[in-house]
Amino acid sequence: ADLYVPLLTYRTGAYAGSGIPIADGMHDYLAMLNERDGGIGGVRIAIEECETGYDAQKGVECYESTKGKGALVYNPYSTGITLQLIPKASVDKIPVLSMAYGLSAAAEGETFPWIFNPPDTYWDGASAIIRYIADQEGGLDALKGKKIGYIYLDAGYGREPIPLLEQLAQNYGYELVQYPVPGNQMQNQSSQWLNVRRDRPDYMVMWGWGAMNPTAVKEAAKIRFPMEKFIGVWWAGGDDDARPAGEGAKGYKTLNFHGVGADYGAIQDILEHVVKKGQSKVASPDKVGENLYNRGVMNSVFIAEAIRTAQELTGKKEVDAVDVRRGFENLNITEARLKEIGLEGFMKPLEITCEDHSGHNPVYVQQWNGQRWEPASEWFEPMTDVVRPLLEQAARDYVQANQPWPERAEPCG
Amino acid sequence: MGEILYLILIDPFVQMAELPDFFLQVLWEGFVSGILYALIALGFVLIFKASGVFNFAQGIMVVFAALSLVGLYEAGVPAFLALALCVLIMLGLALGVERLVLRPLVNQPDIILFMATIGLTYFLIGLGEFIFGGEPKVMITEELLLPTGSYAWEVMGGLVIFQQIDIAAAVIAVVLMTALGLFFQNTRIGRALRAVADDHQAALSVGISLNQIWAIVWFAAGIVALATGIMWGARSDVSFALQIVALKALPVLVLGGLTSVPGAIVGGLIIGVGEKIGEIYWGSMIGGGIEGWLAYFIALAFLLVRPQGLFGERIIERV
Amino acid sequence: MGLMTLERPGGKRRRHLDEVLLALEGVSLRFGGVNALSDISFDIRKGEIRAIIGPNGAGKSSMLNVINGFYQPQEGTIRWKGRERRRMNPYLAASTGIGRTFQNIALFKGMSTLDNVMSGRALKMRRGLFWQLVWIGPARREEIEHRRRVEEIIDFLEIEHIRRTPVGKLPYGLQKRVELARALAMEPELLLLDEPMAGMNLEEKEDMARFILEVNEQFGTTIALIEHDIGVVMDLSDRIVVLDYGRMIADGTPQKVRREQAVIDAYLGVAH
Amino acid sequence: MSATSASPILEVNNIEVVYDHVILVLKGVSLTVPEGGIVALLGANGAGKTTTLKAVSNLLGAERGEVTKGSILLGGDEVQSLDPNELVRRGCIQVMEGRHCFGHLTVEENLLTGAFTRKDGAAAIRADLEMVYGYFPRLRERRRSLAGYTSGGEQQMCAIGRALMARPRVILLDEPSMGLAPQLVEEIFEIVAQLNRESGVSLLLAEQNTNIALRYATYGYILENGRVVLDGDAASLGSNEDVKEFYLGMSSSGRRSFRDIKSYKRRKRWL
Amino acid sequence: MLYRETGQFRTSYAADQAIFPLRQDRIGLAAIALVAALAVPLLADDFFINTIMIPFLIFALASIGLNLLTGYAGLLSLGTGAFMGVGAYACYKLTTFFPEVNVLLLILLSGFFSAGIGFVFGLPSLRIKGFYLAVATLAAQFFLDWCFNRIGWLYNYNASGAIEVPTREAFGIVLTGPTATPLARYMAVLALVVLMTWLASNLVRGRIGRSWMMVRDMDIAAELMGIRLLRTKLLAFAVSSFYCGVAGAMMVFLWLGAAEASSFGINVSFQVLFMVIIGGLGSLLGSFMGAAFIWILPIVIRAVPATLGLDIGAATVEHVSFMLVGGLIIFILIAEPHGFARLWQVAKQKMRTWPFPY
Ligand SMILES: Nc1ncnc2c1ncn2[C@@H]1O[C@H](COP(=O)(O)OP(=O)(O)OP(=O)(O)O)[C@@H](O)[C@H]1O
Ligand SMILES: Nc1ncnc2c1ncn2[C@@H]1O[C@H](COP(=O)(O)OP(=O)(O)OP(=O)(O)O)[C@@H](O)[C@H]1O
Ligand SMILES: [Mg+2]
Ligand SMILES: [Mg+2]
Repeated sequence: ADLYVPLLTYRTGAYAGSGIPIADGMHDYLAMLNERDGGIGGVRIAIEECETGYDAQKGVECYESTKGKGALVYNPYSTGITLQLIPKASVDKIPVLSMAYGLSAAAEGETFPWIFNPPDTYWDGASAIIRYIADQEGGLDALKGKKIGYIYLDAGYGREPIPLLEQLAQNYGYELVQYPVPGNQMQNQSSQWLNVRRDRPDYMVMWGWGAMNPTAVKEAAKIRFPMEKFIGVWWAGGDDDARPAGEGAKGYKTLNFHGVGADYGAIQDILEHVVKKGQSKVASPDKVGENLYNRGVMNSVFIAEAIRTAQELTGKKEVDAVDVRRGFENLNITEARLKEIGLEGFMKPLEITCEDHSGHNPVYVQQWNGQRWEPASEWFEPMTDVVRPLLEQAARDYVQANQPWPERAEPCG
Repeated sequence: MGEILYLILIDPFVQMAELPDFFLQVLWEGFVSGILYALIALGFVLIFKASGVFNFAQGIMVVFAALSLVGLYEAGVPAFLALALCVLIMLGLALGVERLVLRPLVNQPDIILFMATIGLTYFLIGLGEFIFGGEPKVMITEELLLPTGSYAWEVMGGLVIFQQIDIAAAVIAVVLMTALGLFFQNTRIGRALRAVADDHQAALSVGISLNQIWAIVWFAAGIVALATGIMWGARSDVSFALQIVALKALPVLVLGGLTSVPGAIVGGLIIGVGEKIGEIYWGSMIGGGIEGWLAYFIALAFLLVRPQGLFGERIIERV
Repeated sequence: MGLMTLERPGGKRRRHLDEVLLALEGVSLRFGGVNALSDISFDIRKGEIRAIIGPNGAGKSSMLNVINGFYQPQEGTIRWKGRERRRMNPYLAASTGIGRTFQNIALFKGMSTLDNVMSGRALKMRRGLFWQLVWIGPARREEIEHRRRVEEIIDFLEIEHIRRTPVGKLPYGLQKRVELARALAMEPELLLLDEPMAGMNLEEKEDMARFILEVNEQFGTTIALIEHDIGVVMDLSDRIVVLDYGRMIADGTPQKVRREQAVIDAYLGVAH
Repeated sequence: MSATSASPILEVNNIEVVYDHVILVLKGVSLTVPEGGIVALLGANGAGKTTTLKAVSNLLGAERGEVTKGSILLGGDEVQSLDPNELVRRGCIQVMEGRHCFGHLTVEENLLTGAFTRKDGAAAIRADLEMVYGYFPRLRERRRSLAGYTSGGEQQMCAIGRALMARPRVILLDEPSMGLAPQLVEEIFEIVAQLNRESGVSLLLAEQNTNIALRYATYGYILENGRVVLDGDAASLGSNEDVKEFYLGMSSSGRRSFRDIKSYKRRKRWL
Repeated sequence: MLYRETGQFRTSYAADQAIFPLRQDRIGLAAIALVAALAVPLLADDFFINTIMIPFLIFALASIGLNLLTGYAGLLSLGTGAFMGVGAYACYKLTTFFPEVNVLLLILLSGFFSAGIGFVFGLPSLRIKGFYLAVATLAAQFFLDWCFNRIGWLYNYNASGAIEVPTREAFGIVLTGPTATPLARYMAVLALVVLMTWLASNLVRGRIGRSWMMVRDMDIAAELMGIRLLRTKLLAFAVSSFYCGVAGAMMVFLWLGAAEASSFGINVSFQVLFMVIIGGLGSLLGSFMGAAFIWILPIVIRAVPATLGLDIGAATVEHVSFMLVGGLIIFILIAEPHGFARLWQVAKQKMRTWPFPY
């Protein structure tokens, strides 16, 4: 049989703006593997998209309706859906790949053997932003007395980093001011930004998604907030998030952990094998290589590499979900491998271990120049030393709250 | 305890006094959002007044109108021609809705018609995404010769910033509302509208053509939706998320009274300014983000005093 | 059902005409500029049929509304069963035995005739939420018991055939009859009827008159009746109040009222 | 005199009406209203008078009823498929049973909506308004109050006045006397007769007050259970024994008192 | 004359008041019971149970809740989602405090919390009516939504703000949490829904149900007949919210397994309202039919292209399904504004007179 990979995507609803490029990227890379290599290890990939509309109920419905077909891995692309799937994963024995979203604590492989969230957790992201700000100001000590505003989508996603930001505020003596944006107010943020104007924070950090992002960028420009001091998480970095604000968005920064642009061998292959043949849904070829598109590609790279690793480990070509989980746990994407798959320089090498399903991998800051994203910093590490103990604690709390939580039964390796 | 009282009762006013320029800015922002709410509410009012139909689809009509405009433009149609075509599209929509949805549902209870408009909402969402895709689009503000800059006014030791587009929105809103208000007030048509809203069957019996009346108001509501879409689109972007904003028009609507055009304006301003002030000066005490429901509570407070809203028609209770 | 007519002794009904059941004193009711009632005083005695007549807009319906507490008069007092009240309230009125029908039919349109009549028993049924939920046992027993009474009323008013029909679909005349049934189900001491015969033809009016008389005689129910059919009013009522523009212009027996010039001018047009 | 002597303005041929797709209410009703005639439609509660009138003015659709058979001709043209407003434009207007005033409009606004289809200018409309106020002085007093707050009789006047404002050729009157003081009932019929005499307005009148209806009508139909059971000119109907007994309340001994009905009825039942 | 009632006499008022006085109805009901309790568990696969049956039953219960309020008492509510949320969060807290207690009991108990909240938000209903009241319930919707987001205590200060269902059992069978089998959850849901439907049907045919309908049809007349409006309306709010609350608790505990505030958003409120209206206001049977239609139709639509082997993108299917659902809703309302329940009645009426049209 084929390698069946369901993709939970959303091309409709209020979050479609962010969902579409990701869905395209995910789909196109896998499709390209089929076209160029005939699949993975010679077995074709059966790709099926299931529309969730970023809605947890529909997400679960998608999960239920596809899991029976031998799904190898799930990418929910929604923190809400991820949370629903986490307990199911170990029962149904299908791994969940929540790439840089979802439950931060899921990085604890001992507790969550079926969940993977490489390359970074939200807490890594938050700590990286603080580290970046400190660099700008001349060191962690300079954070003392600074005011950092945090504007976020008032849902699980946006609230996840708060404990870490508060912890760091304690450690380094900055003041954290929170600006929640309710989901139904995404396009109507003038109050939040009025507050920002009054509070005059030195930096603004944003955890936004969907229509929240472009609105925030516009509002920031409107109150004349210095854009180079406005830093978003990697999900707030879509090209369509910055573009609508025009000139005003110039200088806006976000984190990233992969390259943008189409100048990578694999992306060129996508253009050639998929987009040109009209098998892609992208609105125009220019969209290929945009930030969130590449994010989708990276997600599919993980899937493909995990499957390949599983094939190597088990020696069979037609792997099942349990094998793919092993593949993920032994995932090791080296420089050499990146080169092989035509993504040299696209991302940093990455390794997943049984203990650490995320990896605290390096990130960099990119900046909007009015047309496209440009790197604005070197790659740097998040504050692993702070994040790690918090993750462990959170995992313990999770287990505590969800007694009886199954002990890890899967052997390592 | 005393401290809490101080925080609730005194401190916010101290803050207002301390930063008067900022307070002015808050008022202005409240005013602008109020105007924008009022625009959406206006669309509701038109239709409610004319048929007693609570048109839930107004929000999606806003999105649909804006999307068509941008969509046409992106397809290469010049901006103003696209605008004109959009007007035609809204006309077609009005005629279609009248013919296919309203006409067969004459004289049905309000809630059934309300439901039908929710059905219409679903349909339009599907159709809109089918045609235009789900990606957000950028409003063609400049192409429509709408101003985009801002004025900064130095006052009281600070700065108040006025976006030109907001000023334009206010002007357009006022013009639209006055025009519609005049048209529908005390004219033959205006009377007929209210008659229809009261009793479909009796209206039919005196020779009022429901079909014609409904086509007119839905078209008017479509035009309002187009204007609203342009203004909201210029503020954020044009995407389906905008329809959520339309829910904000509901408290505005009931506060002003479901049947009153001036009520839509006054309600909009009260809610716009009220929720801004509430959010900025009180909201942070309980964690912020209270705008989502504050408007409803403001409306509720008014309703408890006047159950028909500020300018709504009296609810007739007789036996 | 014990409604078999007793032969009326000498054509005279037994009355306690001396006992005042309800008395209005100096009642005035205004709506903005409209004086619906000005300084009205009259009484209703136990067991009588009291008619209220007057031209359109005279304030007759408003009077009934004052009596059962739907309108609050600005001035005046109401004495109900010997207790003086500044104002009545609807619940109190209903629970102490005032039932009524309405000019613009106020039936519960979505319910069947049977349910409408049962709804008249609402105040008499006592079982609480718990028993209602369980149903089996006390609640059902209570329901059946009241159902029996209601069926009697339905038989009496001859509306068996429409028991299950949603009342909204009934023709006008039958709706009026159902309304009467509903009011009777309340077993009121004082029954207020607002134009019970509007929209009926003669035969139906005769039926209605028969029902009213039987209710009055068999249950001893006191009746206050608004009606524009002068024949009916003159034949049925013991005493008549005449209103005009909110003022009371006459009060007395039919024989007396029909001869008063003020009444003829304001209402009757010609002497009846 | 028979109904066919003048050319008919309104003809109903053998119509059948079904509500909700299942309830058959009219089972083949035919009637004719001659130009300038007054025709009364009599019958017990539920006989189908209202339904017949609504079928003519095409208001059944709003109640999920439909004419499944037969035809309706207004001035010689088939009108079943016309919109109600088109009918009004052609001069056929209905006064609905149960008043149906626009509660949130003032009395005067209510009257003005009646003139909605008219195109003959504000002055003519004003004049007619005055005419209506002339007929119903009570309405003039209450012109500024919301119709929903007026008394039942005032609403009835309002509904009739509203129909007159359309300057119709045919009026379908459904129970005009309902809830009106006796004096006013006379007046209304007077007004109607006057309109009929002076402007040649034709009338189809569903009325329970048989007495007065037959006094003013030229021709009458008696409806029973959705069928016409008796028709004839007013005089002959008025002298029919059954009609006399059941609709006019006259027995050989003259008018009987409502008080005596009881025993009378009982007797009738025993028979 | 397939559906004949002749020959079936009701000899007592009690028999006349039975829920299903006709033999044909009773046979039909027995057949449905048999299918639900035996055929489904034996024949259906996990997908069918998890994705169709369980949510269908849960939404049917929520629809019954809303129907009690909107269909019977005539009070329009757009806050159903939030009231379901109250039940869910209450149940979550209860399981935290009383991990050992039978989880089905806790689910039922949590209904009382939403009943309380419903009661509070019902208070304005004395003065505010119709669509104006709908806005009051929207206030509840958005305010409660905000509470679910902002009050950390409700979700045990979970960093992600979600509630995750722990493993709990009743009568020694694991019913909640990831290890509970779909079948066990289905049977639990079925039992609760049947029980509560039965209670609701008792309620609506007795005094209380009648007083609701009185208030719905004409509140002034009801008042003049001695109904105390506030009490009656509040009772409707409380009972309705109870049902919604239990449905919400079941939704999280017996179906989804985890939820966050957005699971109880305004969309859920609309969805349930749809079910009620399409099914038929004031009909319990209609609630089931409406729930079935609104829940299952999109799933079927989504499944159609795949089964036909058509390769239409997931997004396109979604768009088309939106259009179809919207269009069908309008179509059904036009065909029969009183919903499936009335359609069913008319069908029965036709069967009664069959083969004659009237
Ligand atoms: N709630 C109200 N608000 C304003 N005016 C009212 C109200 N109720 C009654 N009125 C006015 O009071 C007057 C008396 O009305 P009422 O209904 O008592 O008359 P009625 O004697 O019953 O007349 P009819 O025989 O026509 O029914 C009328 O002029 C009416 O318009
Ligand atoms: N909307 C409806 N749906 C179903 N049946 C209806 C509907 N309207 C009327 N009917 C039925 O049609 C029959 C005729 O009613 P109609 O109202 O025409 O009688 P009517 O002669 O006008 O009586 P009344 O003198 O009481 O006004 C009645 O049996 C009634 O129950
Ligand atoms: Mg009256
Ligand atoms: Mg009639």
